[in-house]
Amino acid sequence: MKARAEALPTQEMLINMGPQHPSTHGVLRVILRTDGEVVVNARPDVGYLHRALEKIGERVTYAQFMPFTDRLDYLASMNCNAAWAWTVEKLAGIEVPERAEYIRVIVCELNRISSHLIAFGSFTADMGAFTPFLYAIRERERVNDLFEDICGNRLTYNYVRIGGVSADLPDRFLEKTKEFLDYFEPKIPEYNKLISYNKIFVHRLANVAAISGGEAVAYGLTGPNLRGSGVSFDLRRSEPYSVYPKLDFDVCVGTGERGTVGDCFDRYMVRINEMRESVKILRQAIAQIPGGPVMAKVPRAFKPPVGEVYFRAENPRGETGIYLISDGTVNPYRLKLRAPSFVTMNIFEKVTKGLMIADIVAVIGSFDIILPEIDR
Amino acid sequence: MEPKAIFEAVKGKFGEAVVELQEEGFRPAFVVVSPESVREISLFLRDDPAMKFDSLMCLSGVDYKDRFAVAYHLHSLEIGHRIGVKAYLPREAPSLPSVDGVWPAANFQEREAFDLYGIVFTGSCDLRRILLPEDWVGHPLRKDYKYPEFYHGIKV
Amino acid sequence: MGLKEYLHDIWEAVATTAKGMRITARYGVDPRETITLQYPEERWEPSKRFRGFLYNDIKTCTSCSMCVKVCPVDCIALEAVRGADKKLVLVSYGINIGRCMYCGLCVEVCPPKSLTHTSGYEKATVSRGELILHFVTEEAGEIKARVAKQVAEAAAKAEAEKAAKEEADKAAKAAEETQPPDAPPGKPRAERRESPSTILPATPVFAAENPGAGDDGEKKPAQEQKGEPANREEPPKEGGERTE
Amino acid sequence: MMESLAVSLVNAVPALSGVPLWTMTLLVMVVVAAVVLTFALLYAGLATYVERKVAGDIQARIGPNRVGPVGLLQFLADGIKLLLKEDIIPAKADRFLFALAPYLVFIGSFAAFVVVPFGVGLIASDLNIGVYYVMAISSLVVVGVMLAGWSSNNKWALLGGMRAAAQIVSYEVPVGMALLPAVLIAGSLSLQDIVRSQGGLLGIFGWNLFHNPFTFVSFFLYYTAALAETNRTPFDIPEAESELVSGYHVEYSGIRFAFFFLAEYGDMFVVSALATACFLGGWHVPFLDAEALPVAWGNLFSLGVFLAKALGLVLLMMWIRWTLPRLRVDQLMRMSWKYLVPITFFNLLGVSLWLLVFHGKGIPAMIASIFG
Repeated sequence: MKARAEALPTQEMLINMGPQHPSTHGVLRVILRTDGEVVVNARPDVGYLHRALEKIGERVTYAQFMPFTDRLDYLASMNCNAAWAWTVEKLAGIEVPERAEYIRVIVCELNRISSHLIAFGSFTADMGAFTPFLYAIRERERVNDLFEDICGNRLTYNYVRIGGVSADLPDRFLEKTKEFLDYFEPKIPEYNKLISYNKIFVHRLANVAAISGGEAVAYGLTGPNLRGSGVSFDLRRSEPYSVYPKLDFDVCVGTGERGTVGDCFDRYMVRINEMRESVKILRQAIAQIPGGPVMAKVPRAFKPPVGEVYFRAENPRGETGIYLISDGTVNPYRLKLRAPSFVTMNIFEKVTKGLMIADIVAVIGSFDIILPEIDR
Repeated sequence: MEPKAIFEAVKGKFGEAVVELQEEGFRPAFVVVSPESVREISLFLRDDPAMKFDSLMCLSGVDYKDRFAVAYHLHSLEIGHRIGVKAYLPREAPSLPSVDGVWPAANFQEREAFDLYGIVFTGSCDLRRILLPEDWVGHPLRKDYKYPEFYHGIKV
Repeated sequence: MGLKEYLHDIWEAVATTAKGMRITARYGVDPRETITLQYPEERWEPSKRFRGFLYNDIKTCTSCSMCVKVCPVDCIALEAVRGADKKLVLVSYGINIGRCMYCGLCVEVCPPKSLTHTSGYEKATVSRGELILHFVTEEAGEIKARVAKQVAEAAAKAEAEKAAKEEADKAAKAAEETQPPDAPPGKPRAERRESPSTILPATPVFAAENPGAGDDGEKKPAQEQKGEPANREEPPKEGGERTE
Repeated sequence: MMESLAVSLVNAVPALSGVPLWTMTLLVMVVVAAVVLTFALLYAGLATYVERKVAGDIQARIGPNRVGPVGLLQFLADGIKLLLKEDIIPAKADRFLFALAPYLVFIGSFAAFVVVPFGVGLIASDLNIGVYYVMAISSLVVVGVMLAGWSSNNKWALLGGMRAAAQIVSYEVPVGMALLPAVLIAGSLSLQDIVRSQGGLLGIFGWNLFHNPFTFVSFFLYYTAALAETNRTPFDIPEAESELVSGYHVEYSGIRFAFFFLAEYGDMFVVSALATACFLGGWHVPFLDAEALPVAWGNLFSLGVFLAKALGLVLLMMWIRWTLPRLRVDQLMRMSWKYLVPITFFNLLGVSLWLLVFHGKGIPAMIASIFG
């Protein structure tokens, strides 16, 4: 036996997964060391999309940085826009009209739906089922239509302004949103029927890369990834900002319904359920939205007071934190973007040990990372 | 727990290592500590039953022109309070102990601070450049950074 | 693993597959579910606020260069000279739509609302130079020459007027006691206040960075160039070379 | 058979009587081969079109509709494009094997068309070991796939090739065992005999599918296992574009890639044709005996029936592909060895016992005998 093992020595294979790979959600590069199909080590190599957003931030004005936040997480531009606005408002102590806050919440939740749709769609495409992806895109297209009505663009919205929003809601916007919600809500059970509880799909995800709650917190996972591990923590609830305290919704957590708590399936299901919660929030916000102005008085040459502020908002991918230092000039002095996907990649190497190559794809998909946010 | 109380508690435990409390204009407030004691204070903040800062939200390097700083934003899921910890470093050879053993989440962000500011985190499990290429010269987020003209013969 | 579980597994696999296939079949046979637009023939109606290519109505543009200042990516180049009536005369106005990110900040900030988003979104070019939209059709040199001429004329006129006025003043002084001086009728106010020394030569007042140079990488701090009455030379147009 | 065809040709056209018989036989062989190949290529081309159309319909899109009427000529455009493309061989690839692999795959897939019983008399060669021949020759595909994976000198391709080898070797077993019930019932390995054994007055109940509960299950088992053998979703792990980029043919382009592509569709048809012949009564259709019709009409009619059934199964494959996600490689193996192999074996045993106990009579036949 020994002689045979020497005659046929095995060796580990080093594979570059990415930066050009269909399932790395962009230009992520994973350096895989595999023993056949089994992954010995998967080390993520990020930075291929580094655009120095933080450096740019130091050289443009506060208002000018708004379009750049669109490019932070392009699938959830509204959320990033709003996070930036909230940060600066917190720093400068600007009081925002209530209508503007409601509009922000409405667009943020719509964007959360569209972002989760992409997460759902691309994840199923990674798992080999391409059809749900196109269904998800179809629904997202309607959200894009709404956003086009409201701000004129379909991807990089640049709608929120420091002190409010750039324009009031267009005619019939709320009715159209309601129509979309009525159309969209029955689609979620359909997705579940089509793919979520499909035997193959469940088998691919259940018990894969399970992360315990404590581990998730220690590694700084946030958003759906943290809640997938069974930790009920949602910034909209735990550290409420904007008008979220007035809105009633449930925090979705992973329950381990098909495997262990915190596995890929739980993370996936949290997103599916969160779309439902967003629909709930939207319905309430539409019912509650008051009239009034949508923009506070903000001087054109806006100079916030000297100070440091850290604000975090619950974005579709987790906690987008902005650490902003102002030196009293028109430009931010230092701007640190704490991107959820970036921090999430930290745990990647740890959870992928011993999985198979196909599971790597599942893990990347279940974390719902987005590369412009990782690399900034 | 209020920042003041946290500051008092940390001050009581570590004495000289805790420099000051930055409260006015800082949200959240910062407990300024000496860089050498960052790891011990972090462990205390994580493990003390009254603190329980189990989550490191954000770790950032800052260039204050005359000196560097590393800012830690901590949050406790259990208790629900927040605090900032800041350590000022000299501009020459900035270095301080790594906290990735305390909060594993720190690793990537420490690498980022190392990459963009050149702050060395001693005892880190894996301190390499992260966003920039391995052979990049300089640390771009420093205020005195000079843009290179060429990178491997390619005009930047 | 018991037999029951084993059979249940098989049953579940078959049942969930059948469920999924029923849904795909429904979409497959229902023609109403098709959502594709046959693009060149069918188009969707861009909404009213659609942020398409920028358009500057140069008739109403006041050359205030607010758009240049606010643009985060410096894609707008504006050149204006001080005209005879002290108003700025637009010499050239270019927008590099290859660089523009359609954020709409410039449109929001435009005081006379001359800069607008059109609903245009279709453009394909073979060279980068064609991506720069020019809104002033006249040659920059011609405008400059014309304006310089006007300015010179105005200056000469003003000089003549001044001389005339001085003479008139002299005459007025002589007749001061009898009659208070009146403003000369029919003269525009601007000209009245004008003094020859304040007339600027016909040089560019605002010359933003050439938007064609796409690969100068770093972004210049916005306020450095703001309102700088720079006499900057026009940098060579990189993108434009290939068009010729 | 070719010889008899040649003889009848000589008899029909006296002018040819001077030509030696072997020349005629060879000529007939070449013509028949050309006809089968033309059919196979035409089918494969149209199948790619149908696949895309089906995908479009299912995904709420339209699919190709610009080239020719309703996009029917799309496959020609694609084919021309692939032909005109640069033939790239990676610098460090094993050039000979790299060039050889697509042909092996293509041959393996299309040689199986020879024994497909298209109609009453429409079979290129009615081999007496037809079923075994199909299984043997379609296994040639795996050699090509492995060679493609190995010779590309690409790790993704190598993984794809390895997966393909493991998969096809595993799934040969259930495929073979799932087909055997039909062979047992007919008592012959010739596909034409198997089809003939399913005729009679019982209509669709004469088909092996309804012969007894075991054959009913057998059909689905065969179909599932065969799906895996053709590397179709949900068993397409050798190419798995979201994991292995494109698997074994990642380095192929142009016409070589087209060969892989055509072979896949050829495989799909062979598998469906085999299922049709063994379980769905081949070219039989209720209440109309094609063999009783005049030769020309009978052949045409049976060809239509057979194609309708087989292409229906191909369509089902496409439908499945656009619905299901993909299994992981270990789950795929587990499925074969833990589920398919034991169940097919059990089935085979059941069918054998059934035949022994009921003297070869199926349930419909027994019911029919009760009612006289």
